Amino acid sequence: MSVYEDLQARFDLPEVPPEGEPALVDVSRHVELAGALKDAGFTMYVTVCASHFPSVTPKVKKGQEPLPPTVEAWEVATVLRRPGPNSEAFAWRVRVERPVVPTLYELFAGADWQEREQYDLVGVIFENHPDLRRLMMPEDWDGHPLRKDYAIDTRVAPWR
Amino acid sequence: MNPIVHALVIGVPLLTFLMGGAALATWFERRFSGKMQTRWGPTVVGPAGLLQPVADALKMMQKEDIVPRAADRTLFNLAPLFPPFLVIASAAVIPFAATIDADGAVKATGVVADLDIGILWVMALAGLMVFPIWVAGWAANNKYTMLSGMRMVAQGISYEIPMVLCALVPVIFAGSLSLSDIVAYQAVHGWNALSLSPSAIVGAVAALLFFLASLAEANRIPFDIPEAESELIGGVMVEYTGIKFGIFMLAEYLHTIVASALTAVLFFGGPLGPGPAVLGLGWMLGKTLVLFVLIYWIRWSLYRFRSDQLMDLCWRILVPLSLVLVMLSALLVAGGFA
Amino acid sequence: MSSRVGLNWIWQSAKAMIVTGKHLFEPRTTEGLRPAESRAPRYRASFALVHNEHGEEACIGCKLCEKICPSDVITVVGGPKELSEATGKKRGTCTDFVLDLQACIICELCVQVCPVDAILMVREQEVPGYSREDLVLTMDKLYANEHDKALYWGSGSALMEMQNPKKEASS
Amino acid sequence: MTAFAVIAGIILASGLMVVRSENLVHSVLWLAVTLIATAVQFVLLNAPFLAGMQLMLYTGGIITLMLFGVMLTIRDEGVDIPNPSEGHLAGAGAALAFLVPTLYAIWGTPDFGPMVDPITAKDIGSSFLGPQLIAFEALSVLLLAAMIGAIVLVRRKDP
Amino acid sequence: MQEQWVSALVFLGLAFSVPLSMLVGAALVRVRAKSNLEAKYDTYECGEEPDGPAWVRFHPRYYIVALVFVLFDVEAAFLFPWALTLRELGTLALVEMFVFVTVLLIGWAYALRKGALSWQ
Amino acid sequence: MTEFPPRVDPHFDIEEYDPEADLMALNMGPQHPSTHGVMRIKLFLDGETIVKAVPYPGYLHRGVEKLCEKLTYVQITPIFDKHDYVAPMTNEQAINLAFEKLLGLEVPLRARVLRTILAELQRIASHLLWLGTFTLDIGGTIGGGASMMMYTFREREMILDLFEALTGCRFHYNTHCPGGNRHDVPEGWETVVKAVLDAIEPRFDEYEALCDNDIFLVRTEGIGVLPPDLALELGQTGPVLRASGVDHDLRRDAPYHAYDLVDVRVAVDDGCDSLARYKVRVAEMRESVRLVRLLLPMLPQGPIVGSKPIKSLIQFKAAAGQVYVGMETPRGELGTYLIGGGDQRGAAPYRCKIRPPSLHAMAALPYLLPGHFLSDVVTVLGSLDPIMGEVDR
Repeated sequence: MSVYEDLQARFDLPEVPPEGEPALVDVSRHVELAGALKDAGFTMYVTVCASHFPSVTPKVKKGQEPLPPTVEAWEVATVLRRPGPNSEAFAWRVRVERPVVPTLYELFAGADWQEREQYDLVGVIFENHPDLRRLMMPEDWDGHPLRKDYAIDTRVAPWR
Repeated sequence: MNPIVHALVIGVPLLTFLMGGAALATWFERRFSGKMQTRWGPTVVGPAGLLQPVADALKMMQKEDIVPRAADRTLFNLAPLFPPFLVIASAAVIPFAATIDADGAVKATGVVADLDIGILWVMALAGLMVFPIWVAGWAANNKYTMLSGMRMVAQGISYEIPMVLCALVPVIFAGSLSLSDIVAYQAVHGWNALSLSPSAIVGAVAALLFFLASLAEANRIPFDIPEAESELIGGVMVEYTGIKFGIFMLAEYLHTIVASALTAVLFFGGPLGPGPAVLGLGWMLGKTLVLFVLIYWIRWSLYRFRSDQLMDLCWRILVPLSLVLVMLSALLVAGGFA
Repeated sequence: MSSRVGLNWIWQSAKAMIVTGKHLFEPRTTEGLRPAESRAPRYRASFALVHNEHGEEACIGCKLCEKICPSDVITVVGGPKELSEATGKKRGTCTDFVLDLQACIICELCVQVCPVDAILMVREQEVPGYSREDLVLTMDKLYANEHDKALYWGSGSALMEMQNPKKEASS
Repeated sequence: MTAFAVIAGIILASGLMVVRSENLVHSVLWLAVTLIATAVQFVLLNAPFLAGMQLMLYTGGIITLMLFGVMLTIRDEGVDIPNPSEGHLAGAGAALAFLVPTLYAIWGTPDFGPMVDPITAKDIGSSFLGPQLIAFEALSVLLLAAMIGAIVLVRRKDP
Repeated sequence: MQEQWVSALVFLGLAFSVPLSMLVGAALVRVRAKSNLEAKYDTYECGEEPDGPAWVRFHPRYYIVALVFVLFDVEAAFLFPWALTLRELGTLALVEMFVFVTVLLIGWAYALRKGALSWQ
Repeated sequence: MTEFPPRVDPHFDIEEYDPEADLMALNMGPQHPSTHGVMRIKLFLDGETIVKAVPYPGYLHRGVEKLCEKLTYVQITPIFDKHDYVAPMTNEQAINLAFEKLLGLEVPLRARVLRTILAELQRIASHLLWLGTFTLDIGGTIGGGASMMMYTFREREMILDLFEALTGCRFHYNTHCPGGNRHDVPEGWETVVKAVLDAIEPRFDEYEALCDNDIFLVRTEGIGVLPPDLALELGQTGPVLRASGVDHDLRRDAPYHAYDLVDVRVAVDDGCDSLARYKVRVAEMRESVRLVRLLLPMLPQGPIVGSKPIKSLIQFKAAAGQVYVGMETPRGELGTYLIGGGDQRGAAPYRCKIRPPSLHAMAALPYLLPGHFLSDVVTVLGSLDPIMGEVDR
């Protein structure tokens, strides 16, 4: 039985993951899933990717009812890997409407810097992280640059 | 001869030799390392880049003098005066030429001041050498210079022990502290480190250790921990600009020349060699040159130790080994082998 | 675990010194700034705007290169459509073309997309200048480069052909 | 005699600066000047070996020890904080109290006349291995004790 | 005797004139900045503001090394006169010095065992 | 099984350290000769022993991930040359692998084999530069280290010449595009490659002669010990992971390009220290030479681009989808987490998260440095081989 099948029952994962697309997991099971994967041999912490989905009002075609704007959301995708021959990566993501996600630091020490980076750039707060400071940007920087609503002043290069 | 005239007649050429040698040493090092690394080195200024040291000196003279705000101004400005002074001064007792007396005995000459405590003079001045450098490091009030200065003193004093002890070996053989007496002894009994007598084995090992210890005193790779630029950036010279920085560099290059000359005198017969005594100066310069090239060859081939390994090597191996050498040479003398 | 320093490093050092000593007698490999002739034929360094086979300025001001440039260094001002004397057809023109070499990353994408092979790369680097303006390639400089500097092998269509070769007997 | 007086003046002046300096490191460096000047004095007194020893042991060794001692003891504030000497009167009194017996001893010593033969290292060696042998060997034990004591005292407690 | 020392003293003066003349010469020809930025006189710490003073308390191991050095230096000081008298006194000097050195080597071994000389 | 020291707590409160000791807070970097770029490590020193090390990356942050959201798939490849400026070739390949998976593009075999050869050549070049700078850190810029650096750079130049002959550039090639390569092999290139390999291979023995030295051994052995479990947790990949005794290499374990055609011998060392990392990298260089020799005759005829050649800004479009693709670059697994459907009507990624192996390597510093000396900082840092352009992006 593959790891995916084993976890599918426990974590309500979709039947077959869409091609390459990581499964969506409820945020309450986030840490649990990571722990289960670690026990199943996925001991290498590969990456975490937070992304921001701002609230957008869908375009309305003529004759259709105006749709309500989408809810602002954050997705945090985590990738783990089983090292060794026939290595396999496992990715899943959690979707939250408030940018708060539990940290994986207790399980994977490498989450320390990776989550700091995501906090810095996207502004997702990782709960119980021991040292959630900015990693890339200066400490007094305003805002989180990778948010979609982060304003970029101009496209003109400063030396022009 | 009037001692003042004597000092000037020999001292001024010696000084010229040392300064010119140090200037050439910078050129030589860059050409030599360039050749070793399959690149060119300086080629632009003068024929084969020979005027590069002059250009460097002029450049350093022109640079603005910056004293950091936090520094101890007086000591910061005074410290560069001493390293070259001490190095040059220690060359005062080194004989550079030889003559043959009326009774056929070889006598070393070409020495500014043939003190009877010659070796002690060199060792004492070498021991003082660490202070200006420490003061430079302390006065800059910079963490890197401070660490470098502390390392410098720790290394300098540690390696002074094996250096002094190894210098004792020719002293024991010759029964005199004067360098010209040591040369005279070698004229009779063969070179301390290179002859057929049994004492040469002890002498050779002592020469090796002495050479290593002088490398350490001169802060050359593999012992250039105080100046380890990959971690401490520029050693004690971090905050120095212009000619003050240049003076420290000058002292380093002078140190290699003096160390080679001293090793040549103590262990390799100094101005002795086949041929008439007139050639003594040539022999001395030749031996110095060989040792000098060796220093640079070592420098561009080896990596550097870490500070703790440096101390470890000194205290765990070099100090007891040199003590054993001293005892062995004493045994040889008492047994009539030397 | 950690080994300690012994005296045997003296012998090992001799070995290292033999290696460095050997290099004393090897030829020196460092060269000065390499002339373009010794460079590979594909070497690319700077840009030129060229004339087409009819002797007209080849650029038609279509702004494809301006759009694809990842670092936004190209500014094209398109001109009015003119009647070409050679072919007798209407074609676009370009009134101004500025390429700011300071931020250029020499990615070749502008050459790749040019439909009329108007922009090419040259195999000689621009001479460093004293002001920022010296490295801004204006239209004049770009057309001067066509004659002053050695053009490289490729053009938009040459690159296309390399990437999409005529059907051959595939193995 | 002139040289002697000049050097003596340097010794006194630098000795005073040792006490007067508000910076510990400066004090130590002034002390180094004092010790070097003393070495020159030994040369003038025809004892070059002692001069060499003075340079090697005192200036080379003891000053290092003191510098490291200073670097070991100063606290966060650094050494640039003024550290003026206190109790000038008491100090002067103590110095005087030391001066009186010294002067007495100097006057009580018979005049040897001018020194002609320099004291060579050889003389010192023969006297060590001859008449002063017991003291010499006892010295080695003293050095041993000093080393062990220093190591025991200075070592930071094992965590 | 004294003559040699006079020569040495003259040479000391010569030696001292070298760095002195370099400093003085540089002071005459060097560039002086017209305007001064405050930052130029900052202490260098890799481009960051220095965090805490450089003059801090140092580790005692430096002190131990200095102490051991002084002891060995004293020993070397005694070895010098001994080395000169060795030829005259012969075996007696040898034995006496062996005792002296052995006692010191015990101290060295003690220092080594206690780790006073290792940097760790 | 070797005993490893207990894991260091990177968030150790410095106030709790021995109050008797005076700690010196020393900034190493950003302007420092051996931090491999602009990085700052704040060190708390007790004497010369490091008690705590706090790295501050970000001095070279150029916002590439934000840039990727604005640029299209066509434009991103040349931008990606710039983060790992030591191994740009593999960077391009890594991002294009992700694009191809997201866009569903097929890569023809010729391009795959060519990419494999380029990746292996780039690995040699990158490791050569690493060896030069590593020994430079240990041996000094004025010393034996510099000699070694000159030698390795000489050989690296040969490989860059090969790249120049192929792509026209020595550094920032832009030779890959989604679905294949842009430059085909010039005539006679294979023979030149063979000649260069023949010239380089005997040099490895020379490097080993220079490094087979007690000074090098004591400087590296037992320095920066990274236990395998910690290495995995921290996400170490590449030579750093393999030097910690984990037998993992994506080239063999999850083949991409044409690695399934050859048998990759993975170099593993149980030493876990800086010396092991040196050994693994030298072994990898030899292995890469072997692989290139194997692959050169395998280069088939055929097209080098699967899709149509680039002709427009918005040639490739993906409406949605999320993929993660990792690739073994000289420094380890360079992964890309890509979300499709961004600007320009889907021609730009919505979010492009780059997983730089160097950032993970840097994250190991707070674990590796405490307990070592100041001099070991450069050894440990050098052995991890971080490229700051890649760390900060």
